[in-house]
Amino acid sequence: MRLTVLPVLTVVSAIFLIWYAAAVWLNAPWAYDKATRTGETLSAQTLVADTWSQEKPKLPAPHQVGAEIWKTTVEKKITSKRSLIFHSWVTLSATMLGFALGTGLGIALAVGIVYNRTMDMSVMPWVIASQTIPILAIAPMIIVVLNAVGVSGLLPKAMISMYLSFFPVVVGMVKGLRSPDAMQLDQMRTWNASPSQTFWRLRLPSSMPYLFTSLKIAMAASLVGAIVGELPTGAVAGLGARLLAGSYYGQTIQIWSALIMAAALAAALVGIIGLVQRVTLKRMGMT
Amino acid sequence: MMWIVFALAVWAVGWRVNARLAAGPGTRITGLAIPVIFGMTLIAIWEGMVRGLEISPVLLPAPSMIALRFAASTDILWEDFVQTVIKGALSGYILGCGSAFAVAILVDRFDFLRRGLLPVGNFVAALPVIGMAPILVMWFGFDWQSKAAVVVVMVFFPMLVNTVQGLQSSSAMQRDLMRTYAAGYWTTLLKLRLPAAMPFVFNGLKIASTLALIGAIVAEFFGSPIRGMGFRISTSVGQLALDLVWAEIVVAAIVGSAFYGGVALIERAVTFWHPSQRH
Amino acid sequence: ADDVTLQLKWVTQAQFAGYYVALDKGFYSEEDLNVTIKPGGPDIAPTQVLAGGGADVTVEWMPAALAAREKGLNMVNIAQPFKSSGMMLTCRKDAGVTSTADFAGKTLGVWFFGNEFPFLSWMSKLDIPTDGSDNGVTVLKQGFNVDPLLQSQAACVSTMTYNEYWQVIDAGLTPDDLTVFKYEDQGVATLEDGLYVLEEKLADPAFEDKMVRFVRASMKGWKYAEENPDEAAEIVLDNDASGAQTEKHQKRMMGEIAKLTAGSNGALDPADYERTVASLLAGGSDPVITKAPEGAWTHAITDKALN
Amino acid sequence: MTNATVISANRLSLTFETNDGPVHALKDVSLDIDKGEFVSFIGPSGCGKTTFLRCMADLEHPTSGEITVNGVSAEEARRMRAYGYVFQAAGLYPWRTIGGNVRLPLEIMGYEKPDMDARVDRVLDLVELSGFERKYPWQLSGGMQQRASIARALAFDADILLMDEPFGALDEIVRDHLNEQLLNLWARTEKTIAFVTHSIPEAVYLSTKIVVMSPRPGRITDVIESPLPRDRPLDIRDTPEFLEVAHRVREGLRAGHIDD
Amino acid sequence: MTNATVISANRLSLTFETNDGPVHALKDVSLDIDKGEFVSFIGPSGCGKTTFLRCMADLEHPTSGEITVNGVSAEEARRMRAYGYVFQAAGLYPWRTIGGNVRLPLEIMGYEKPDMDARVDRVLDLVELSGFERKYPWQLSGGMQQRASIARALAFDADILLMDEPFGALDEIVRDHLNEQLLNLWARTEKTIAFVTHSIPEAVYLSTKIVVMSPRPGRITDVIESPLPRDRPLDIRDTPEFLEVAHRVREGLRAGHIDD
Ligand SMILES: Nc1ncnc2c1ncn2[C@@H]1O[C@H](COP(=O)(O)OP(=O)(O)OP(=O)(O)O)[C@@H](O)[C@H]1O
Ligand SMILES: Nc1ncnc2c1ncn2[C@@H]1O[C@H](COP(=O)(O)OP(=O)(O)OP(=O)(O)O)[C@@H](O)[C@H]1O
Ligand SMILES: Cc1ncc(C[n+]2csc(CCO)c2C)c(N)n1
Ligand SMILES: [Mg+2]
Ligand SMILES: [Mg+2]
Repeated sequence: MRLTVLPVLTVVSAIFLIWYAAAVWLNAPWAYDKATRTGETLSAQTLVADTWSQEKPKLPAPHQVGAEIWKTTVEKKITSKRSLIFHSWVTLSATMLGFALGTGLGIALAVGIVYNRTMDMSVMPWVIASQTIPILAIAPMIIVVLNAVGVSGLLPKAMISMYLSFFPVVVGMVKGLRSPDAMQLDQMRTWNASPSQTFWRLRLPSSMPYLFTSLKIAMAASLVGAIVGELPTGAVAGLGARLLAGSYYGQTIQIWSALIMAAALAAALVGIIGLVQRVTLKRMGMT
Repeated sequence: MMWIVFALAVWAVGWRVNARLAAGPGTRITGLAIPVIFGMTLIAIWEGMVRGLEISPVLLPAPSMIALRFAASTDILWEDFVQTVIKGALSGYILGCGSAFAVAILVDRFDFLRRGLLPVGNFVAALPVIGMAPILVMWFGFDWQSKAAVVVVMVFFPMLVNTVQGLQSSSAMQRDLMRTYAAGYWTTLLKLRLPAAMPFVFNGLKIASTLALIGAIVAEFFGSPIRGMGFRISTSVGQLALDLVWAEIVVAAIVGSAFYGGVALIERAVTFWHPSQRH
Repeated sequence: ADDVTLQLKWVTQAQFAGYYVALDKGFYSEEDLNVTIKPGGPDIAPTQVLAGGGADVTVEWMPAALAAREKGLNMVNIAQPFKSSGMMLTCRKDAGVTSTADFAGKTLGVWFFGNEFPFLSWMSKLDIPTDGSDNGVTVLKQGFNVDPLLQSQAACVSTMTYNEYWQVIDAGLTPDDLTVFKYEDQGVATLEDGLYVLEEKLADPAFEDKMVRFVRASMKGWKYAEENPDEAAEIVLDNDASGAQTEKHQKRMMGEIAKLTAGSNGALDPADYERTVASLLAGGSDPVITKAPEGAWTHAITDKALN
Repeated sequence: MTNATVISANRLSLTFETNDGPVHALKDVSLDIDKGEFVSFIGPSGCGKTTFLRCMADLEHPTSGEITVNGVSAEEARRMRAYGYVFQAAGLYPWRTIGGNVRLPLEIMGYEKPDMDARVDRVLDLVELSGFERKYPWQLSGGMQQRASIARALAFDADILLMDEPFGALDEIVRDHLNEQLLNLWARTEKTIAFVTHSIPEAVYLSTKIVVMSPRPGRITDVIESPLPRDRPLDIRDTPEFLEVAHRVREGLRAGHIDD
Repeated sequence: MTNATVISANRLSLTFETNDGPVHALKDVSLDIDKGEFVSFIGPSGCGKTTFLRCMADLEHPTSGEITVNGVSAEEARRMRAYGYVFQAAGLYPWRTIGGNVRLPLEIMGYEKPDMDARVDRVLDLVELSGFERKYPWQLSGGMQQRASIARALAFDADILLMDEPFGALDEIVRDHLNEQLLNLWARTEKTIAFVTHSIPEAVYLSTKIVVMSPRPGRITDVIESPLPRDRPLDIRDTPEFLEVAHRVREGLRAGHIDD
C-alpha cells in the first residue's frame, strides 16, 4: 500500500504543478486582452493572480475546480438539483444498467461467435461496423424511436450505454474464449464433454484475464454512453447535463468539476472491477 | 404486410444459405460471402420493414433512398471523408496509439511510474469525451487539430491498458530463460516481452480503430469548419435530410470496418503463433 | 384531463417562460390539460421528435419548420407568441468589423442544426460567398457558446439578444468593444419560437380542441410572464433540473424575451410570414425552400382560442 | 478373455500441411488391437506415435484409411466416453487444485459427489499424491504434475486407456511402482491399453504386444507379440525371455534409426 | 584439469510459502562441484532437484544458506553468462521457428551472423533436427521440442551447463546417441555440468559424481564419486564397476522412498 502512495503523490503533485503553469499560460491572453481594453499594464504578480481567478477561464486552476466541487457536493443537500452527487447518481444508475446489459449482450454474442460457425463468419464484421456508427448521431433517433414504442426514462439512456460497452466485451471475450490451448481442448474431447461443459469448465475460466481487461474498458465506455444518452433526452439531469449546461454558458469551472466527478466515478467503478479481478484471479490460482 | 412477410422470408433464406456455406469447407470466398449475405439480408429486412410499416423517411429512410443519396453526393462525402477520417481520425490514431505504446513501455520499465502513473492515468483517461471535446475545441481551434486531440484522448486508455497487460503476459519459464542469458532489459523487451505482448497490443489497436472514428465525428458536434462527417450529420439532422445522415453513417461504417479489417489482417500476420489465430 | 406533450427547442430557460408559468400557475389544468414539457438541447431536433410522435406540439423556428415541410413533414404553425426576432451577429471591433462591408475575409461563427437558414439568406442578400474565398467569409459551425469570440477564433459569432449576447458582456467585453447586427435591422428577420403541430393530427376535432385550450392557456402564461418577469424567472429556475441556470441571467433574459413577445397576442401576422418566406426563397443558388409553401400556418386555433 | 478386436486401423495415413511442405506423420499404418491387450508403441521421436494415438482418440482426422473402435468409428467411441487419455505433457488447469483437476472428468461425466470424492482419494493415493489435493499445479514439481494427470485419466471407468509417455518424467523407483500398479489395474479391470514409451524395458515388461515405429514417413516396422505370461513379477525382467524380447525391440528401433 | 571449486552450496535451505502451509523444497543442502566435473542429481520427484538447479542459476533465492559460483555470487555469475540452462519443459518461443529459437541466445550475446548460422546448423545437427529449422514449435513432436531446447543451450559457450531432465522425452537410441555426444562435448570443452535425471544407468554412465536426494524436506542423502574412468565407451555399462555403482545409487534411492 505504501508502495503506491508515494509514487501516486509524486505524480499528482507533478500534474498540479503543470496544471497551474498551464492555467497561467492559457489564461494570460484573456488577461492581457482585458488589460489592453481597460488600458492597464499587468505586473507578473497580478497576471498570475488574475489567471488563477478568472470567472470563465480557458483552463480553471485546480483550487477553483476544487472549490466548485466542494460547494456542489458537501455544501448542497444531495436532493438538490445543484448537488453534483444528485447528478452523479442519475448518471451512475444509467451507467450500471447499461453496463449490465452491455456485458450480458457482449458475452452472449461472444459465446455465439465462438460456438456457431455461421455466427462467427457473419456477425463479427457487422458488430464491428456497428461500432463505427457515431453514437451521438443516432442517439436522438434511438430515443425518438424508443419513445414512439413507449420506452422512456432510464432505459433509453442505458441502451446507448449498452451499445458502447458491449463491443469491448465481445472482442475480449472472443479472444479469451479461444485462448485455451489445443491440448486442453483435446482433453475435453476425450471426455466427450458437452459444449456447455467445455464452456463452463475450460473456456470461461481461461477467458478470465481477458474478460476483466474488457470489463474495465466497457465500464468506462458505459459511463460515456450514459452521458451521451443524457443529451438527446433533454439533458435534464445527470453529469452530461451539467457538462452541457456548463458548455452553453462557457462555465469552464462547472465543466471541469463535472468532468472530474465523472472521471472519479469511472475510476471508482474501474477500481472495483480491478478489485474483483484480483480476488477472482487469486482464487483461481492465476497470478 | 406484404413487405413484412417479404422481410421475414429474406431473413430465413439468408440464414439458411449462410449456415449451409459455413458448414462447408472455409475458403476465402465463403469467408467474404457469408458476412455479405448476412448484411444483404439485414438490408432487405430494413427495406421491407420501412415500406411495410410505412415509417416516415424523416425518422428512418429506406436503404434504397440512402443508396440514391449516396450516389448523388459522392463529392460531399469525399470532402467530409478527407476532413474527418484522414486529417482528424488517422492522425489522432497514430499519435494516440503511438504515445500510449511509448507510455506503456515507460510505465512498465519504471516501477515507480507504474505505481504512480497507472492509477492516475486510469483516472485521467476516464474523463468522458463528451466533456473533453468542447474543451479541446476551445484549446486547439475548430479545425482538424482539435478532432485529432479528441481521438488521442479517446484511444489512449484502451491502448495503454492492453499494452501494459501484454507486457506482463510472458510466462515464468520464458522469463527465466532470459534471466539465464543475463539478457538486459532492452533485449528481454525486444525478444520476449514485445512479441508476447502482441496479441494484447492488437486487441488495443482494434478497439482503438473504432473509437478513433467515433471520436473524430463526435468532436465535430462541438464546433467545426463547415465540412466533415460530424458536421454534415448534425446539420442534416436539423434539416431532416436523414438520407444524407445515413449516407455519412454508411461511409463511417465502411471506413471503420476497413480500418478494423486492416488491423486484423496485420494482427493475423504478426501473431500467427497465438492459439486464438490457429483455431 | 387531456394529455399534451410540448417539445421545446432548447434547454429550460426564460425563453420558454410562458409555458412554464402556465404550468406552474395552473393555467393548463384550468383548461383541463395535463401538460408535459420536454426541454430541448443541442442534440434534439424538435421536428424529428414531432415526426416520431414524441410530442404533440413543438416550439420551433419557422425556417426549420418550412424546410421540414418541404421534406414532407407537414408542420403547421398554430400560434406565434414571438413577434420579433432576437437573432444577431455579434462582432469584435478589434477584429476590424464595424459594418457589413468588413465581412469579407473574416471568420464568422454560425449555428447550424436548422438554425443556419436566416444567416444564409442574409449572406446571399449581401452577395457574400460563404465558401471561405478571399472576398467571402469563412464559416465556422459554432458550438454552444460564445467562446470563439472570446478566444478571438472568430471575428463574429451568432448570439441571441436575450442569451449569448449577455454572456459576451459577462465575460468582460463591453458594448463599446462590439458591433452587433440585428437580423431585424438588416431586414432578414425570420419568425422564431412558434407553436407547430402535424397537419394530419389537426384534422381530428378532439385534437384541435385540445390545441385551442393549450394555446389559450399558453398565451395567458406569456402575458403573466411579461407582467411579472421576476416571478416568471423564478418559476423557470424551479423547473430547471440541471441546476445550472443562474437567477441573474434568467431575470435579465426574461426582460429581453418580454420585448420579443410584446407585439404578439399569439396569432401569426401573415405579413411576418410572407416576409420570412420571401427571405428564405431568396437564398441565391441554394435557397432554403424552393417554392412558397401552402397551408404552413392556420388561424383556426388562435381564432377560437383568443376570442 | 474374449478376442474381440477393439481398435482396428486399416491403411491409415495422415499428412500435416506446414508452411514448408507436407509432413507425412503416418503412412499406411494398419494394426489390430484386441480386447484386453496391452500394446506399447516405441520409436524415435517424431515417428508418429502421438499422432497415431490421437487418431484412435478422434483428436486427429486421418487423411486416408480407416480406424474403428469397438466396431464403430473413433468419433462415436469418443462420444461413448470409451477412452481415458494421458497426454504427453501434463496439461493441468492452472485455476484448479490437483484434486479439482482429477475431479474434472468425473464432474463432466456426472458422477455422484461421494463417489467422486472416493475416486479422487483412491487415484491420488495410487500415484502417491495424497496430501497434495489442495495444491495448485504450479506448486508441484514436473513429475508430480505428470502423476496428477495420470490420476485424472484413471479416475473414471474407461474401457480403453491411451497413454502418451505417462512415466517419462518419473524416477525409476516410482516408475517401477506405477508400472506394477498399472499391470494390477489392467489385470483386474481387463482394460485395453495403448501405451507410448521410450523405455525398452518398460515396453517389454508391460506389454502383450510391442509396436515398433520409424519416422519420415511414420510407419510400423515391427509388431512383436510378447511370449511372457500375463502374470509378471518385477524380477521377470532378469529372465532370458525378457532379454530376448528386449533385444528384438532394440534391433527394430536401431533399424529405424539407420534407415533414417 | 584444475580442481578449483566452481559451484559451492553451503547449508542451503529454501521454503515455499503456499496457500496451505510452507513446503521445504531444500533443507540444509551443502555441496561442492569442481571445475570439469559432471554431476548428476537423482531422486524421487518433488525432492528439490529442479529447485536446487534453479538456485545455482539464480532463478530462485534461497531462504537461508549460501551459494557461490566461480567464487562469486550466483547472481554475478548469471550476469557473466556463465550458464547454459535446459529447462524441464521445452519452453520454446512460439513466435520463433526452431532455428530462430536456437539463434535467440546467440543474438542476445552478440555473436557474428556467419558464426551464428554455423552454430545453429551444428547444434541442430547434433540433436538430429537438421531440416526442421524453419518449422514452428507447435509443429514438432514433444521429443523434438525438447531436443530443440537442448540445442538452444548448447549453441553458445557457457562454462557451466545446467540440465533439468533434458533427455526425459527421448527414446533409448536417441538418448544413447545424445549421451555420447554430451560426453564428447564435455571431454572436449571441459565444461562443468549439473544434470538432473531419473535414469540410474544414465546417471552412472555420464557422471563423475552422483548426488542422491530425498524429499520432504528436500536434502542430499548420498554423494557417490564414480570410480569409472573419464573415457567411457557405451559398453562400459556392462562392466561390474558400473553395475556396482548403479546398485549403490538404487539403494540410496530406495532408502529415500521408504523414508517417505
Ligand atoms: N500440428 C502439427 N503440424 C505440423 N506437423 C506436425 C504437427 N503435429 C505433429 N507434426 C509432425 O508429425 C510428426 C509426428 O509427430 P508425433 O507428435 O506424432 O511424434 P511422436 O512419435 O509422438 O514423437 P515424440 O516421441 O517426440 O513425442 C513429426 O514430424 C511432427 O513434426
Ligand atoms: N513455485 C512453487 N511454489 C510452491 N511450491 C513449489 C514451487 N515450486 C516447487 N515447489 C515444491 O517444491 C518441492 C520441490 O520441487 P522441485 O520442482 O524442485 O522437485 P524436483 O525434484 O525437480 O521434482 P521432479 O523430478 O518431479 O521434477 C515440491 O514439493 C514442489 O511441490
Ligand atoms: C448546436 C446549436 N444549435 C442551435 C443553437 C441555437 N439556438 C437554438 S434555440 C436558441 C435560443 C437560445 O439561446 C439558440 C441560440 C445553438 N446554440 N447550438
Ligand atoms: Mg509424442
Ligand atoms: Mg524437476
